[in-house]
Amino acid sequence: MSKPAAISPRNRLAGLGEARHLGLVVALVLLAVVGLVTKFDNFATTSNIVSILTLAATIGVITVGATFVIIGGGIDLSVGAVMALASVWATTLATQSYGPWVMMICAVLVGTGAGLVNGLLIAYGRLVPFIATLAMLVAARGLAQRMSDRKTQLIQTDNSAIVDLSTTRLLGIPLLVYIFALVVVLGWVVLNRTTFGRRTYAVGGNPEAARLAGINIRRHTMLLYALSGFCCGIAAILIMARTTTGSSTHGDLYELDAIAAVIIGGTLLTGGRGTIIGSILGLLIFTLITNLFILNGLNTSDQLIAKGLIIVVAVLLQRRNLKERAP
Amino acid sequence: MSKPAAISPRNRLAGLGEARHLGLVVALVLLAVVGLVTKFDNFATTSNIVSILTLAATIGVITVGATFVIIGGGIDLSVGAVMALASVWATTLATQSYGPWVMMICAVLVGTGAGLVNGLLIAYGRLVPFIATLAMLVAARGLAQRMSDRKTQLIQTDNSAIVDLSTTRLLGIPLLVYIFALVVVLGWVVLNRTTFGRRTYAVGGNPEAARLAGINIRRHTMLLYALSGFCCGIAAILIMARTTTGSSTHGDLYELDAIAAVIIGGTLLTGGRGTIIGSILGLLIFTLITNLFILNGLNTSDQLIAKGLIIVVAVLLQRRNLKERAP
Amino acid sequence: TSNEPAAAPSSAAASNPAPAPSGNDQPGTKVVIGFSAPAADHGWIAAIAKNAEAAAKQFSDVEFKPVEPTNDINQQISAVESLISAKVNALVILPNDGQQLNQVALEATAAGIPVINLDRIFPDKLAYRTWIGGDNYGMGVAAGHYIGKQLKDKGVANPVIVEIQGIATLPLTQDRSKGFADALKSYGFSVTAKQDAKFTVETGNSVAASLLQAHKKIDALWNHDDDQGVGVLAAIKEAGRSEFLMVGGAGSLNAMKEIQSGTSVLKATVTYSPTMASSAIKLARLIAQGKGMSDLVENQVPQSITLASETITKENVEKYLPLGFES
Amino acid sequence: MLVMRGIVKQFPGVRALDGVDLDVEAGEVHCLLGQNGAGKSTLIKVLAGVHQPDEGTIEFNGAQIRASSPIDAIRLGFATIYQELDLVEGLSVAENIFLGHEHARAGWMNRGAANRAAAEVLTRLGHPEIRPKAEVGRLSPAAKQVVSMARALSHDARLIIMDEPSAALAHDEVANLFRIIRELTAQGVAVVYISHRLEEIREIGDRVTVLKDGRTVAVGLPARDTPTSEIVSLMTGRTVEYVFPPRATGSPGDEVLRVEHLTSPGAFADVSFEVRAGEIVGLAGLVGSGRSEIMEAVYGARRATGRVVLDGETLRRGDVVKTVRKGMGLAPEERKAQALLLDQSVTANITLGSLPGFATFGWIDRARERAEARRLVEMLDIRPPDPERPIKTLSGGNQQKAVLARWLLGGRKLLLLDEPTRGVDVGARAELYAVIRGLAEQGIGVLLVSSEVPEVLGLSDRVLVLREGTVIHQGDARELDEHDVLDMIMNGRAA
Ligand SMILES: Nc1ncnc2c1ncn2[C@@H]1O[C@H](COP(=O)(O)OP(=O)(O)OP(=O)(O)O)[C@@H](O)[C@H]1O
Ligand SMILES: Nc1ncnc2c1ncn2[C@@H]1O[C@H](COP(=O)(O)OP(=O)(O)OP(=O)(O)O)[C@@H](O)[C@H]1O
Ligand SMILES: [Mg+2]
Ligand SMILES: [Mg+2]
Repeated sequence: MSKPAAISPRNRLAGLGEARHLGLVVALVLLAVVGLVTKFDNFATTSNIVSILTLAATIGVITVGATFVIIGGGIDLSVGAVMALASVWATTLATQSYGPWVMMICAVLVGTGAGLVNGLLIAYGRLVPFIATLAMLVAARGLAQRMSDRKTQLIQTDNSAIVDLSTTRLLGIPLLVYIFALVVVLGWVVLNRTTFGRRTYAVGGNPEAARLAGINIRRHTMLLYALSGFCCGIAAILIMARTTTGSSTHGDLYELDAIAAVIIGGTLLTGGRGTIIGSILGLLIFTLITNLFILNGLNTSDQLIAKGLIIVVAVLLQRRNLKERAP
Repeated sequence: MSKPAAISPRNRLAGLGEARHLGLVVALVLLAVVGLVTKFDNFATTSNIVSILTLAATIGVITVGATFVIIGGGIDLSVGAVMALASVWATTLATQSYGPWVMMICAVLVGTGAGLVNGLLIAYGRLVPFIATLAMLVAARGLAQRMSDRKTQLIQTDNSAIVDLSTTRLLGIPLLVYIFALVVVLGWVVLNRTTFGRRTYAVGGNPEAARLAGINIRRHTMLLYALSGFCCGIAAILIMARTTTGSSTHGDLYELDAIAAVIIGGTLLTGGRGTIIGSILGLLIFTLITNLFILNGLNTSDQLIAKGLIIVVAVLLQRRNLKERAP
Repeated sequence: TSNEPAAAPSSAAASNPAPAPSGNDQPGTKVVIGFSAPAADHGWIAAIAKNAEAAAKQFSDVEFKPVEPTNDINQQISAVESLISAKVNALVILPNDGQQLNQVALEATAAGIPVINLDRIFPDKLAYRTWIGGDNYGMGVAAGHYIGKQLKDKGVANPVIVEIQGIATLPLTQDRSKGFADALKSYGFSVTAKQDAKFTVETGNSVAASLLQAHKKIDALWNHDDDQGVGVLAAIKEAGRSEFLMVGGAGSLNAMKEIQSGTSVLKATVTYSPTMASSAIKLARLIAQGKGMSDLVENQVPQSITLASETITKENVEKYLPLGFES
Repeated sequence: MLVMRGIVKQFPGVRALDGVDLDVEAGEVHCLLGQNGAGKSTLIKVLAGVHQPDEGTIEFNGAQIRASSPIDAIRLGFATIYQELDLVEGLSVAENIFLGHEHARAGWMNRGAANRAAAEVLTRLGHPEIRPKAEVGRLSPAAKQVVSMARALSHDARLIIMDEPSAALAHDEVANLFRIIRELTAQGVAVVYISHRLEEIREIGDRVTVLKDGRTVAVGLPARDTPTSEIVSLMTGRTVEYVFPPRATGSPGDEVLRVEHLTSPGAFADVSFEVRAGEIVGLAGLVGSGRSEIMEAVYGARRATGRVVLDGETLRRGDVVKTVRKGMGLAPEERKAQALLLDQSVTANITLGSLPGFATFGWIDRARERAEARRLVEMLDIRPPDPERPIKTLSGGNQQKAVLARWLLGGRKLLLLDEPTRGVDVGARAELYAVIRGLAEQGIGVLLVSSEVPEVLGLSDRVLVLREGTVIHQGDARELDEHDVLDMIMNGRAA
């Protein structure tokens, strides 16, 4: 098993340039070249790049949380459903009557709360993360449907401040892309520069060793899920801004996308290893593929087939690269 | 982590009575009691029980394969899509012209073939199982859509022998339930009484140790995915029998259901531990829940909320039971 | 486009009868029509996509520009954004959810691109130039009237009426159910039980199987969608039930053949024809070229066009067969 | 300073501790002795807050204490080096050392300070070459052991517990460790020291407590003066001659293994030797000299160039499956990571290497399998003698025996034993020596690695001395003594 250094600090600083991310970067560049060749006029425009980032933002924020959970040895299947629940709760008429700030706080609180419940069930109720968060997925979707009466809830004009996150631009870039960037940077800092982050690796890599070293692994595990829920809350704000609605259908299958991005980014499902940068690169690959398909107007079946192949090739590229570096 | 012996033969023989399955059995019994209390006339009928088993059969067969893969330390996300592809391939006009036997063989071959590709990518291409089978999921759905031109392909009257599997009854039970039972029994025997099964535990529990003990872990891993694909092929036959069609939409989200059943049945996602009986009990719990909801006319939102709660309670029951038995 | 040469579906060809000698079909200025719809994992939606493409192909002055169909709101927004930045002359949008895509449709209109809203409606009239779609409420009413009348004629008192819906979170499902209930009310009847499926054969099959267990005697069953209807019919056959009459929805070829046979429980279906996509493309072309509808007096295309839902029975099925779409 | 009274700890089906007493005084090295499975590790885990005792009291500096978690124990000033290496492979050396008590302000890590402090501790341990930034997963077992020790030292501990710290260490490393222990005790720190090597106890220990079957059988014996025979009979309840079985008298048989010019860049170069049927060949060398790598390469588990011939047949490189089928077996160095299926029964672990022998067309004859497993459990005296127990509930030494048992099945021609006696107690060791010699007498070739030079010399017929990946001496074991070998290893001078 030739695995690269996960934590050598020089590597970490280098970030994008790291060996284990090189494959992903190469895959991204290749995709970009394909984009340039096939649709030069549309692909290389600022507006298209902004559009890719905007598309990536919602899932991106969730992916940051998912990276923490997975490095910590867990898994969170409930992310999409929790985001939906947060968006619905924040857009009920009752909440909307308090204005945009309360709505945003509400979304974040609901997300964090649901994450906390996951965390309690897993850390103290000792449920397997897969099952606990699956139950949360199901229950949160049900609750969201019940709250919204299965209707899409529009954000009222008084609260259009939220929508402004997606329409207001700073230097040509919508605010929500900045929020995405901020979450990524914060996530990176917490993971790499704080005791919380380093302990996350320990809890995921060798929980017994972490416990023997005096780390409260239960509390830490609980916090990881709360963090993931918190990210879902932020994502709920972004999806509300983007769609101007709260709905129980938001975030369908986000869990698969987020986990796939994390894994393709080199984080092990077994925990203890991984990076935020890898996850975000993985996510961008997926988003870029979709964007290219949109631009080229491929039909869905071919798209799916191509997507499958691209995923395999991207990962093989990454693996090959790793192998050469660390025989 | 106080868990009981995974393979102590005495335990294994006891099967249902085992400590670690007791929680699941208790949960099943509780659900049955709820069914009897709320809908006595409808629930306790033979036809309803047969109906539950029929509904469980398709996913059940897939769950057997998934149990092998997960005990072997892997994961197979492509099961639903591979089943869909097999059902579509078997119901193209070209295949149908050769009659029902060829159709069935076709379904099994397509399933096994797709599983083999998964296995090759994972064992020899060294892709992470999550990614390889995710790519297969996407690609197989795409291929199924392309082949069927997104249409539902009806089984023609000449080939109604396949449909007979669901309509012909032996002792009041449709043939497809017998097929399900047969697959479960065979799966149990292979897992518990053969070198293949024993090696599966070894490969999943400690691949390095298995390798140094002279087990060809790559070949074994490949075979595990082929086996899972084979099960998907069988499942395709069952779904064709039940719906009288092949379609690219079949088996949507089966991967989640199958994995959830396996995990709730006590198999570890990290591999090396688990039982077929647990998986099937887990699956029956899920099927029973849905059946009860529909009998009682609950709406979907409430169903979802209740389902989340029941999952948590079932698992807590199981855990508590373990704890009492093995402190 | 890179699409395979579409084997022009018979339905589309039939729905576009020889150009009326009105001059409207004479080549005019060249226009680019963008098209965005949900993922074609369903016969009806697939027919929509195919009809749109086939309609566009008939005109030498139309460049058809479809984007990746998707079931993710976020991605559909991006897709439409990409069409806006590609500066198409007109946009035909079948949104996953009208409310959630309202914002981006507004953007398109603001950018001077006329939006032809297909079927699922945008709440904001500013968001589109013309709406064309089916009458979901009317569809429910048609089904309700047919069933009401049949049961009344048979003199059934307190009938057991069962409803199998499509995806519960779609507004169209809620409209259909409301129409159904309202029409039944006029006969003094009400719906005994309803459950939602997911527009697929398989979900139709399992929901129906359980519903048949829940109700030992049924008088009438309305299934919202003929795609899932294939599965519903298979379940009915498997259970060997025939004591009730069934009504379908949408008007697939398969359903019509069942009706025609006269031996099936399926006695009627209420249309919701995907031919509306062909009309939408035609309208888009006219609007982009500044033409009106030559059969009408007005110089411009009307603001909204609602298709009537017709009831197909054994008596009139011949007439509708050419319009049926393959599910 | 520390007084434990009547400690009882029950595991399902086992009473691991059955009323143990322990007194430790400040500034002393208190040795804990006992056979495999006597309860030593369990006792210190109770002390470290890992296990909660079912009965009994613990007093520390006169006050009754209760460590309900490792955190509590650390706060009380107890630092522990556990028997099984418990490090986080994905983290760096420095991060491992300070895990749980990081150099941080409000959660923000001061990585510079941590790295400096780690370098300091490592230097103190005599290992300045281990970089604080290196990833622990890539270190050799010996280096990991050093990191474990560094972690214990990084705490300001008043009591340091060491569970077989020397098991993964070679001779000079142990000397280093002892220097540190002396420094600590001079400062009044108490050390609880567990080892199966009696000569170490003699050298470093002050007093000895002996455990047998979960009970204290002797308290506070003077470590230096108590006769070996007395200690051994206390531990085992009988007298064991700590001697090696006599070598075979006849001349060795045909060549079983020939290794030619085996080279693996960075690990070893141009290694050639042969092993004959009935012969035990020992590899001696420092930790890191590439002995394990040579074994892995011979076994086909590691890439290398050169030729490996087993019984006249050249083996394809990198094909473990074929190698095993041809009759080789390897008992690897890190049993937990490389050999054990922790969740599985002792039986399943024993038969893993020879499953086809128990099966017809893949169908396992379970009665025969169980009978064989039971035979081996009895033969090697694996305790508790229940072949159906999950192997993870066995003590370290008993697990090691099960790993050996795996290769006693299936008619092996050549066995590669990497540190076969690591963590095995005195009594069992003698038995194992006899078993290994017995195997050789049946005509099996044995290649042996041990970090204990007397063991290599005493057990082998022929010895290869390695230094930095090259063979610097090959010869009859009887012609060498410990001093010669150490001299060669240290100075690279051939005798
Ligand atoms: N978690 C556990 N569950 C069940 N039994 C256990 C567990 N841990 C230890 N035991 C049992 O407790 C007894 C004492 O084990 P312990 O590890 O303390 O022995 P030890 O003296 O350290 O032996 P060694 O010298 O081999 O390391 C053994 O019989 C062992 O099988
Ligand atoms: N996975 C690895 N990656 C990088 N270097 C390694 C790896 N494994 C071993 N090494 C290096 O190879 C050399 C030999 O390793 P090792 O300590 O196993 O030798 P040894 O002679 O078997 O010693 P021991 O007595 O510990 O068995 C050391 O320098 C070690 O650091
Ligand atoms: Mg021990
Ligand atoms: Mg070694």
